[in-house]
Amino acid sequence: MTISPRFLRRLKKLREFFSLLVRNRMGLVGLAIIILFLILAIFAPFLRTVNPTKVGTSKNILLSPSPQFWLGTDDLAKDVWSQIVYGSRISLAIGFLAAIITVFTGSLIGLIAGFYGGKIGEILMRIVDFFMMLPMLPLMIVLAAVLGPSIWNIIFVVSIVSWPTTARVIRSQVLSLKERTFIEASRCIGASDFLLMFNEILPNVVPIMFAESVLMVTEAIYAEAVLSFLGLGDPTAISWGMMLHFAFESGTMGKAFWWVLPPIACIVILIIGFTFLGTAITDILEPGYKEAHGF
Amino acid sequence: MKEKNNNEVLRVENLKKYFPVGKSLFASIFSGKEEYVRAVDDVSFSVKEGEILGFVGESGCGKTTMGRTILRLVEPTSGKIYYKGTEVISLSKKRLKSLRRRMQMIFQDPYGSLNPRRTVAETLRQTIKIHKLVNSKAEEETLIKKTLEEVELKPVGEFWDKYPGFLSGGQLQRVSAGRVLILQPKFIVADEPVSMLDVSVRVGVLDLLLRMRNKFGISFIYITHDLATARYVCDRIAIMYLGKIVEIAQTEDIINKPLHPYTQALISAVPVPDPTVKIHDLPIKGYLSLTSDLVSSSCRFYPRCPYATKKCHEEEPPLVQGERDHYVACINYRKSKSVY
Amino acid sequence: MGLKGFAIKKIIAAIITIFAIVGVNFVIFRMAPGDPVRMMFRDPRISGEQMQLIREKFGLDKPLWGQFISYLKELSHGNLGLSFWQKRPVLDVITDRIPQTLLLVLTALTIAMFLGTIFGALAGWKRGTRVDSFILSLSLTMYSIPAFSLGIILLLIFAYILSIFPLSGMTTPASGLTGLGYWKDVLWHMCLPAFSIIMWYIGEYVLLTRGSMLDTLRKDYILTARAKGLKESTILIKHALRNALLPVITVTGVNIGFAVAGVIEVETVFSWPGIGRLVYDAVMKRDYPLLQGVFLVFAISIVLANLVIDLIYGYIDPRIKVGGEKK
Amino acid sequence: MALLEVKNLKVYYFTRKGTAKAVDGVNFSIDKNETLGLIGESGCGKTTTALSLMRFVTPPGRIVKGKIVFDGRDIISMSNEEIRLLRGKEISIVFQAAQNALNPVMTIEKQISEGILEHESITEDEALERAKNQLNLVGIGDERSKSYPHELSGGMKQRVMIAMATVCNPKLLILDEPVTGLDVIVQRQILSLINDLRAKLHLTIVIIAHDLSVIAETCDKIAVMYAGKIVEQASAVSLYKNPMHPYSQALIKAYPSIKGEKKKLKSIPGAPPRLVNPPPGCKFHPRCSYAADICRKKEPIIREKEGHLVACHLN
Repeated sequence: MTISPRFLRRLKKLREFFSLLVRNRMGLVGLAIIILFLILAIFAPFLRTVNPTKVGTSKNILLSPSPQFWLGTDDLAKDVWSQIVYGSRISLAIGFLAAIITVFTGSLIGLIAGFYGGKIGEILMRIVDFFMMLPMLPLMIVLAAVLGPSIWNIIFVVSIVSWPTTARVIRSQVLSLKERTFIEASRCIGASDFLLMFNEILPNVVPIMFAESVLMVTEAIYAEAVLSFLGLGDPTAISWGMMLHFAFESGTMGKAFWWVLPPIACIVILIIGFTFLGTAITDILEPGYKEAHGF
Repeated sequence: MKEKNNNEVLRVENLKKYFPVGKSLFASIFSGKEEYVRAVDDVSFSVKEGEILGFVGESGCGKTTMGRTILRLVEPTSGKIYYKGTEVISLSKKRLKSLRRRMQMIFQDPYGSLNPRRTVAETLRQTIKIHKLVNSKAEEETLIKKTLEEVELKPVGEFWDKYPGFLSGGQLQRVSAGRVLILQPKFIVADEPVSMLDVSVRVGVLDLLLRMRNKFGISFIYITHDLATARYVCDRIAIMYLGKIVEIAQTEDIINKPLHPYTQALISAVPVPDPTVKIHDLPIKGYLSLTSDLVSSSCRFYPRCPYATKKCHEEEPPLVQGERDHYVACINYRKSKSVY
Repeated sequence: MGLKGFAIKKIIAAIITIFAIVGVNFVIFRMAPGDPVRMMFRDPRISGEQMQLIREKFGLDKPLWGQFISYLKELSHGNLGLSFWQKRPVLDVITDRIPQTLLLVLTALTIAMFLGTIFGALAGWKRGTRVDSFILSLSLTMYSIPAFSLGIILLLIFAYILSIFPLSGMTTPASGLTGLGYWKDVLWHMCLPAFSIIMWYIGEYVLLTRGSMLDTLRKDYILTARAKGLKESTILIKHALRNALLPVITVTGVNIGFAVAGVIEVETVFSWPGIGRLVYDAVMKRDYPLLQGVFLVFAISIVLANLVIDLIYGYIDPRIKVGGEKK
Repeated sequence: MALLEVKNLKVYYFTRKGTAKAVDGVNFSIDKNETLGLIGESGCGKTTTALSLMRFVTPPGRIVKGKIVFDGRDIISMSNEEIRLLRGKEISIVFQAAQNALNPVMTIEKQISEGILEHESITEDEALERAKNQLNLVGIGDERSKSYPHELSGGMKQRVMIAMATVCNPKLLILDEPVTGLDVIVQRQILSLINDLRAKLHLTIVIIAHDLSVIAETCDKIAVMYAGKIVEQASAVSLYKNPMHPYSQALIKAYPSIKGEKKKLKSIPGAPPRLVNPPPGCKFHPRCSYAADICRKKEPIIREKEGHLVACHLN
C-alpha cells in the first residue's frame, strides 16, 4: 500500500504538534513525568527489589531506608519501594481506562445532545445537570461502598461520576460548531445526520476530546487515591492510596515518614504531570478552550 | 392558482413560518399563551426558468428564513412549495435528497460555510460522494478540476490542497458556488452571497452568479439587504417587510417607480458612492420592531409610515396588481398616487 | 421573564433535583448485592426474628415500588433510619456533626475565595508577566495535590515533627476550658485542617478568576473604557472585575460540591469531628443507613447552595434582572 | 495649522508566521473642522491606523516608527498618563460593532457620565444630567437613560457610542466603520446624525470605512489605503470624479448604484495581498491591469499631481 498524501499531512501535523508541545515548558515537564511513571509501570517486575506483597519477618518491621530496603519497610515488613513501583501500574491503568470510558461516553452524549438540541438534547442535558449537581466524592464513596472493593468497580465509579463534565464541554463545542454555516451547508448538500455528526462535527472536536482525556486521567488517579485512602480500595491490589490507608490506620505514621511520603509524592507528581500536559495541550490546540475550563 | 406555467421552476403558495418566543421548556409550561414571531407570513410568488428574483429587506424581515424554508432547512408552519410541479414540503427524506441535486443554496458567510478541516478538493469530493455522482477516481478528479475552472479558481493546482483558512473571502465564496454547481442544480437560493465580501471582489462573485444563470439556465432567488447589488443581478425584485412581501415588480420598475412607502424609504436610504449627492433625511420614523406586538389586522408598516391613516390601522392591505407586473400591498396606493 | 420568573424557575428546578436525588439515593442502596438487611445490619448476632422485624419496619418485605413509598414517608418525617454503629437515629448522628463542619468549611472557604479571587484577578490583569506565571504555576500545583495528601504532609511536619499544632480533634480532650480559652483551643486545632482546605481550594479559585478575567479583558468594552481615558484602576474595578466575577459566582455553586470532597479528606486526616469524618467512620463500620443519610444531606445542601447562588446571580446580572435572558 | 499630522507611521505585527506590516509609512494631516475618510478593504491597515492615533496598538503589534502630532504634541512619545488624559477628552473613538463595545452590566447614563467625571471636576449629578442631555442630542430620549445595553437595538447602541465619544467635546473624533452591520435605513439615520453633530459641535473627524458610498457625502478629503499604504489622497469630489490610482479607479468602477442608468461593473481580479509576505514592487501590481515592468520591481513613492497625492509609477 502506498502512503496517501492525506496521511502524510496528518503525520506532519502530528509532528508539528509534538514539537510545539516539547517547546512548551509545561508540556515538556508533564511529558517527562508521565514517561517516567510509564517506565516504572511497564518494567515493574525488573525494578522491584522484593515481592511487594510478601510479608517480611518481624525484625524487618518499620525499617528506615537502607541499601537493602531502598525506601524502608512498612508495619508488615513489606518493602515500600517495591510497593511504589507496582502502585504506578494501578494508578496509570485506572487513570487511562477510566479516562477512555469517560471521554467516550461523555463525548457521544455531548455530541448527540448538542447536535439534536430540542427535546432529546434538553432531556440529556437535564440528566447531565443533575449528575453535575451530585457531590462527586460522596457519590463515589457510596457507590464504592455498595458495590464492594475492586479495581473494576473503581473504574466504573469514576466513569459514572465524570462523564457529565465531558458531555457538557463537548456539547457546548458542538452547539457553537452547529451554528457555523458549514454544517447547514453540508445538510443542504444532502449529508445525513450521521455524516454530519461523525464526519463534519467530530473531527472538529477531537482536539478537545484529547485535552479532556488528559484532564480525566488526573481525575481518575485522584479518585482512586482518595477512595483507597478512605479504605474503599481493592485490598488485593497494591496502590499508593492503599499504602497511605494502611499507614494512616496503623497509627505509626508519625514514626515512619518513609512509608508515607513516597506514595504522596508519587500521587502528586503524577497528577501534576498530567495537569501540566493537559494545560499545555489546550494551550496549543484551542486557545479559547482554556478560558472555558478556567485555566 | 393551480394552472401550471411550463417555464416556472418554483412556486411558493401561502408560505408561513412562525417561531415561538421563549423556547425554554419551563416557559412553555408556565405561561399559558404562546407567542410567535411571524418570520414569514403568508408569502406567495413564483420563479421562472433562468430568472433571478431578488428579495430585499432589512435584517429581521424574514428573507433568510424564507430562503431556508424553501430548501427545507427549516420546516414551515404551513404553505406549499412546488419545484417544477413537485410539492417539496411533503417529500420524504429520501426523495428530498434527490431533489437536493436540483435545488441548492449559497450561504452568506464565506468564512464559516466550509469545513475548516477539509481542503478545497475534499470539500467538493464530499458532495460527489454523497450523491454518488461518478463511478471512478479518475472521473472524480476530472469533475473537480472542471468545476474549479468553472468558478474561476485558476490555476486549479494552486487551490486544490488549500485549507479554507488560507483563502480570501471571494475565493471561499467561489468554492461554495463550486460545491453547489457540481450537482448541476436548476435552482439556487443565494443568501446575501456578497455582503461579507470586500467591495473589490463583490462584482466578481455577482458576475459568477450571472454566468451560472446564462450558461446553465439556473434560476436564482437572490436574498439581500442591498438594493444596489440586487439591481445589478436581479430581473425582478420583491421587497419584504416583517414577513410579508409589500411590493414586487421588474427591477427597473422598483428602482424608478416604487409604489410602497417602505420601498421609497429604502431606495432613498441606499448610499450612493458620489460625494456630490447630498444626504436628506428619511420620511420614515421609528425602528423596526421584531416582537409580535402588532395587531394582526393592521398594516405592518403602519407605525412608521408617513402617510398612515386610520384605515391602515384597521385593515391589512392585500398584495394587489398596480401596473402590469407590478404588485403592491398598500391601501393608499390608488388614491394617493399623486402624493408619491 | 423577569427576576421573579427566573427565581420561580430555579426553585422548581431545585425541588425536582432534590426529588431525583432522593430517588437515586434509594436506588443505589438497593443496588447492593445480597440481602439489604444483611448489608445494612452486618451484625452476626442479629436473630432471624429481629431481621424480620427490621424488614417490616423498613418495609423491605414489600415490592420495590412500595418500599420507595414507605421510604419517602419515613423521610418526610425526618426519619433517615437507624445508625447501626451508633445505635441512634441517623438524623441525630448527623445533626450532631453539622456545626463542627460548618465552622471549618465556612471559615476555610471564605478565606480561600477571598484570596483566590484577589490573586486570580491579579494574575489575569498582569497577564504574561512574572507575577502571572508565578501565581499560575503555584495554583496549578496546589490544584493538583489531593487535599488529604496535603493534610498528611502538614500533619507530619507541624504536628509530629515540630509539634506546633495538635495531632487530631477539635479540642484538647478533658481540658475543661470554657469561654475565650475554649475558642482559642478550637482555633488552634482548626489551623491545620483549615489551611489544607484553603490551599486546595485557593488554586481552583485563582484559575477560575484568572480565566474569567482574561475573557473579560478581551472584551471590547474594556477598550471603550480605555478610550474614555479612565484610570487603569477604575477600569479594573468598575469594568473588568465586576464582569469577570459574574461567571465566578455561578461556578461557586459547583465548587461547593468540590469543597465537600475536601472536607471529607481533611476531616478524616485530622479526625475533625464533623460530617466528613462521619463518612469515613460509616465506611469503616460499613454503616449503610448512616452513609445513605450523609449522602442525602450533602446532596441536598449542594442543591440549596446552588439555588442561593443562582438567585444572587440573577439579582446581580441586569440581563436577568430586567428581563429578556440573552444568549 | 493642521490639528493632526501623521508622519511616516509604521505599525508592525510580530507574529509567529512573520512580521505583518499593517501600516507601512503612512502620511496624512487633518485641519480643524475637516473630515477625512480613510477607505480600504479588510486588512489594509485602516483600523490599525485609527488605533495608533490613540496609541491602542497592543502586542504582538507595535508602533515601530513615525510621528503622530496632535495639536502640537507628539502622541507616540507621550507618557501613559499623558495619553490617558487625552483620551476621551481631546481625542475620542467610536469602535466598530457597538453591541460589544458597551459594558453589559452598567446603565448607559453611567457609562456616558463616567467619562465626564474622569476629565472634568463636576459632581456626579451634574455628570448624569449632562449624560441625559447628550442622549437627547443623539436622538435617544433621556427616558432611556437608565437602560442597559441589551435593551437597545443595534442602531441605538451606535447612538450611545457616539454620545459617549462626543460628551467631552473632543477636538478629534475617530469613527471606525460607524455603520457597518446596520440596516440601510438605520445607516442613513446614523450618517445624518454624524453630519448634524459635526455642524453643531464643530468636530474634526476621521471616518474609516470599507465602503466608499457610505462616506462619500460626509467627507471633505478621502485617503485610499491598500496593503498598509495610502495610495491616493484627494478631496472627496475630485477623487470620485477623477481617480488617478488604478486601484481607486477600479474601486469606484466596482460599485453598483441605484441612481442613473444601470451600468456594467468591473471587478478587481485576485484577492487583497497578505501582509506577511506582500508582493515586491507596487503591492497592487498583481491585480492591476496597467502593470508594467517597473511596477513589479520598484515601489512607487507618493507624489503630488493635479491636487492629488498619488503613489503610482504610471501617473
